[in-house]
Amino acid sequence: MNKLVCAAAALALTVTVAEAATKVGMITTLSGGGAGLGIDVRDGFMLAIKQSGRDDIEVVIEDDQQKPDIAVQLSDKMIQSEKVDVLTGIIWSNLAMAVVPAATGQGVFYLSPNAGPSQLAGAGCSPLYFNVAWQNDNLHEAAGAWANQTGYQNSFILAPNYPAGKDALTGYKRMYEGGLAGELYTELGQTDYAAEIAQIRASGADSVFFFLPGGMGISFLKQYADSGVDLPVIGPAFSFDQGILQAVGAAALGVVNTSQWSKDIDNETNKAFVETFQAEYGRLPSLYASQGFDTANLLISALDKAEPADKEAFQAALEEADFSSTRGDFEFGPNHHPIQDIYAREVIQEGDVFTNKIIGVALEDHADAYAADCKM
Amino acid sequence: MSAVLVIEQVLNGLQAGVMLFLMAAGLTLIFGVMGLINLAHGSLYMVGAFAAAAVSAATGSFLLGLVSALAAAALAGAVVEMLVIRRLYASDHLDQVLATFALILIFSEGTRWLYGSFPLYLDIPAWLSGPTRLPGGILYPTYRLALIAVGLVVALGLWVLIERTRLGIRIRAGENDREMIAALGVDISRLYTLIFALGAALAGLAGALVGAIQSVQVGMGEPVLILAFVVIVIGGIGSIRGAFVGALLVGLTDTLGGIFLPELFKFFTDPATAQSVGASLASMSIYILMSLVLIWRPTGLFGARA
Amino acid sequence: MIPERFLNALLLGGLLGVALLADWRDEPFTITLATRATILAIAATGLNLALGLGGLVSLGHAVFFGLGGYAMGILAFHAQTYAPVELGPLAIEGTTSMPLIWVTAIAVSSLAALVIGLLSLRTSGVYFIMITLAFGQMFFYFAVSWSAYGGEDGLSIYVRNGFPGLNTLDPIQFFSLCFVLLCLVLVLWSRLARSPFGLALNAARQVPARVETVGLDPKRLKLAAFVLSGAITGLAGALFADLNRFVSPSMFSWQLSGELIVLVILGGVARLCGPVAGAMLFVALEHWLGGLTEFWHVWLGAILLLIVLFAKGGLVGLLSGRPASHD
Amino acid sequence: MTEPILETRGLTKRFGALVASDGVSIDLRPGEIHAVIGPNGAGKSTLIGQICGTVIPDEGSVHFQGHDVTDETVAARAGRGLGRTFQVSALAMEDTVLQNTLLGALSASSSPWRLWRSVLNDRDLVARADAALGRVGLSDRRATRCADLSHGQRRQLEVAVALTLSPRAFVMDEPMAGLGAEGSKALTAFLDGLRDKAPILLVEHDMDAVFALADRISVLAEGRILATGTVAEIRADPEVRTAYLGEDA
Repeated sequence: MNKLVCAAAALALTVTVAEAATKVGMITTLSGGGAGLGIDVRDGFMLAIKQSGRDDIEVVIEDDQQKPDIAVQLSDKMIQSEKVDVLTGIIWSNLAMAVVPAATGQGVFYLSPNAGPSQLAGAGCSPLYFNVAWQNDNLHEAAGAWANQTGYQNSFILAPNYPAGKDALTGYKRMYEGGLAGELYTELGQTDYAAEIAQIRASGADSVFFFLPGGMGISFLKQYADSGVDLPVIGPAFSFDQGILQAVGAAALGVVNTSQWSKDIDNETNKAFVETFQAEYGRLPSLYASQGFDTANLLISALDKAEPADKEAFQAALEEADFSSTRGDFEFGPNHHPIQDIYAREVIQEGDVFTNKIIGVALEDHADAYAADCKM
Repeated sequence: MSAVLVIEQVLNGLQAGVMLFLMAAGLTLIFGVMGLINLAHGSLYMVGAFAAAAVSAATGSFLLGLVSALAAAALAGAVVEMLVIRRLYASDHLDQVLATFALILIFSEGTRWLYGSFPLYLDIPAWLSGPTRLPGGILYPTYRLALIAVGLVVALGLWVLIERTRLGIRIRAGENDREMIAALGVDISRLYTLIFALGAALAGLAGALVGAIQSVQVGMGEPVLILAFVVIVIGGIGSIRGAFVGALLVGLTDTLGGIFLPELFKFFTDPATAQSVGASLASMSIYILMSLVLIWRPTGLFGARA
Repeated sequence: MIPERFLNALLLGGLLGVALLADWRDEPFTITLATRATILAIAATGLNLALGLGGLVSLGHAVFFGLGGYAMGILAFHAQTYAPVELGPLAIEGTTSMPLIWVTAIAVSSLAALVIGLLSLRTSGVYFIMITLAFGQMFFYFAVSWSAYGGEDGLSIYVRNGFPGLNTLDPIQFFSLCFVLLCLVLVLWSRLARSPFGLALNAARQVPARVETVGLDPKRLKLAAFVLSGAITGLAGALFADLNRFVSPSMFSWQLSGELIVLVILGGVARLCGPVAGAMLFVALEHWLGGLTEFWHVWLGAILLLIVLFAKGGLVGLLSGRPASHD
Repeated sequence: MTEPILETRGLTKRFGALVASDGVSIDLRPGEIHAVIGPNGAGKSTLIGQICGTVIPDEGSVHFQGHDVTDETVAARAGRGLGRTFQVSALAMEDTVLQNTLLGALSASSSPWRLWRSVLNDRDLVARADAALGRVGLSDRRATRCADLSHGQRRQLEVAVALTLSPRAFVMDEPMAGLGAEGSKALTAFLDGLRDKAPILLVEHDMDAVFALADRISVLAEGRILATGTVAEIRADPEVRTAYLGEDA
């Protein structure tokens, strides 16, 4: 795609843009146990739309109940009945795998505010699919890199026994150069980690890496803090996110986690985002909220240049990523996945509130490992 | 694998078992006396955890939280019994399954309506935090030891209640013969409400106790509910003793299976495969245990012979 | 009050009418909803055979639904990747032909139903409910950790499988296919209910001792019903996977087993069109309430509760004015 | 003496400390009605259970038409022509009288594994069921739901279902129970005519019926056979009078 075509397309479209409203379909999780993540993405997204002051963007929001079949049904509805131009919102990789290939196959753009399964970054990539958050492995890779920087030699690593869990451990090991004291797969949805903690205690490890999203992470951290095992812990941001950090409480203090976003990233966009989000919703924004916010701003930046109906032009506009991200520098790699810095954060207490503070950069301008497999 | 690790894992299994027993005892009592399958028992567990978290956060006292968990779950149980459950005693299991399934939906989404979608904070009190050194040099979390103690005390209390008190006599009579107990002049509907509230309170207590080391969130009751059903089915429905044995069996199988199965498979295959296959088999282990028990004894270990 | 025979015609006609109207008004999503209701009705009719006629409260019917789904997923996946399914010395080519997939789904789920039924029928009552639940959980956890076919993530099939002479990607054509299958399954169900087998099964549900003393084995009758039931639910699973072009372990989840029971009771246990009514109502509620409020589960729960407490015999019982034929 | 159709040899069954059957040997010969009487708890139900296959004896054996059927299932014994009626009616209450009768007919005449053809379209089957209903006098109620029948009619239906099997021997568990005087009389007359078709092992409390019908009587007490003999012999037996009739010798 060259600049000339792009400019021509943009010119051609200025004629029709006046009355054509863009329809965005958001399929996200708003009920059940995982609703917190979807609500954050939605709120971040809608905040950006509101701030843009644009009234030509219509967002249709539906609850997928964290069920793949419902998500597929909703995407069919949005594509066939609502005739949306752009889809977004899915939180979970398995739901994304159910929806995205079919959606892009039907010629609809998909902007992912959270899930980044490896298939969609590699062989299954699509020109219409953009990931605004991360490829699933990224934060785990950063954790591995940070472990090297800190000088850990003997990590104990654990994750749930499902594909994202396996990806997590693979991601960590991809960057991590030390030895492994142990490697465990736990049951999905497990709530008691006493047995695993006992194994960690007995393993002689010098550090622990874990990926346990949602309630699993809360349980693990509380039990770990109480166990008397005091090895340093490192994990991806998902278990230390603003939404659930309050439920973990003091048990999380001092834990290092890797994230592409933090509320103390020093740039104007981020400062304004944190402030306005708090003013609008009365709570601190989370990682997911920032991803929703960035996704909406990317969309708006592309809409300024092209119409989704002109697929090539719109794709080019999205590829430029010409928006100011809460993360600072942001650009897309050849497979439409972010190239970005990933930070190491530490959990701290500010008054009554538990939150994160950046302590360093784990990986700079990091892209994912699958880009080479992507042929678009 | 050292002896210390094995002992620690056995303690973990025990602790998981006694907490399961608190859930299963109420469930089996309600089934034994009223003949009711209560799928909403997990919701009462959740109610207990949420009440404890809310009150602990407001007052700063864990014990007050526990008391309010008991009270809130008992109250919720009594109200649900009077509004809905008592209309189901005469129905068949199918209607009970559907009605209490509907109650799960109402409880879960209702709680989310009240408390939002984010997990609540509930932590163990300072005086129970940290590990204790056991004989043999085993470091074990004090709170988990306390859980084991509480579970055993409640089990003993239940035994005394049922074997030694007037209420217990009525409960046992109710299990055997409803008409006889009505003939004795006992107000049967009050007795049923009481038993249901008792079962609910036990579930609420379990929710609050376990909530302190896990995540207090909507939907937390359902996995426990399934486990509790596995427990009472293994033990024999209606039998408190069966629930106790079943709970310990399930607790130990679940804990030890997760640890030893992958180790076992390492003798046969490479570590990665062993880890993965072992973990899969471990998550199926209690269900395999349950079907084996039922195939061997179709009414559970201590169930009445059909 | 409406005679049940007329009500059945009304229900099926209504379902067909909704889809045709939606096609005429170019609302493909409504057709998708109608297709979903149709497929769920097939699955629930399968369950209604075990549950309604045989009195077998299975909280594990998601096993067959899931097996049907995975039969489709695995065959289509191998067709997609041009690698045969390796079964020891045997190598089976993948396929995208619906009839072949259906046959496989039916075969696999009947086989599973035979084994599960043989073991589970040693128990009865609540124990039966729970042992079927246990089998469901085993399949669920197995599917979650079976990474060859996506594990928890599931399997996406990018193109709907084909049926000779039809364009299955056209919503109304796929709907028609499912609708015809539903009608066939309903005919089968009603023939079964009136056949000697149905008579014996019905008696085996009510008085097993009597059935034995006339020289029949009630367990064998129930087992046969369970296998047939599993086969039908398995077929529905294959269709459901094709509707979504996706399979995942959630098709094995106990919630899905619960939902199937809900469909049957909602519509009316042991009524020919009970599952159809149940599925239509359920899909409509899910869609309509879901659009109204984020907390729609509360209202769904309340409606279910009211139906159990005050409308014995389900929707069909309520409308036909004939209370529960049995409970 | 003709060969017995049904015979038990030394049946013994213990439930814990209780000996419910203590070496019970009893036989049923062609053409006779053999009544078994005894006080409550004497072990009559356990005996019937062992004969029909619902209770497995600890010792002893059951022979039917010359075959040792001790290890056979209820269904297998029924298949050999052992017709049973229940003390508490075991009928499909939601179904009609005809449907209940058809159940017996279909297992006797054809396979229950026919899945497609409507049972009501099978003329042979329906004729067979109707014949049985006719014999017990229930023809006019064939479309009535079983739950709506009177107690006496249910007893008649029990017999009708057994009849459809064309059994080689009947085992009847208190068929007169709960019938009024009229009903008992009618059923007594009916059973009287039935013995030529197949002999009946009759467990019954109604002494008028027993004395009117029985060719032989066995008295069961505490699991043991006290005496077996004709009506007159039993009436005269002092041991029986003490143990069962509660009279002073």
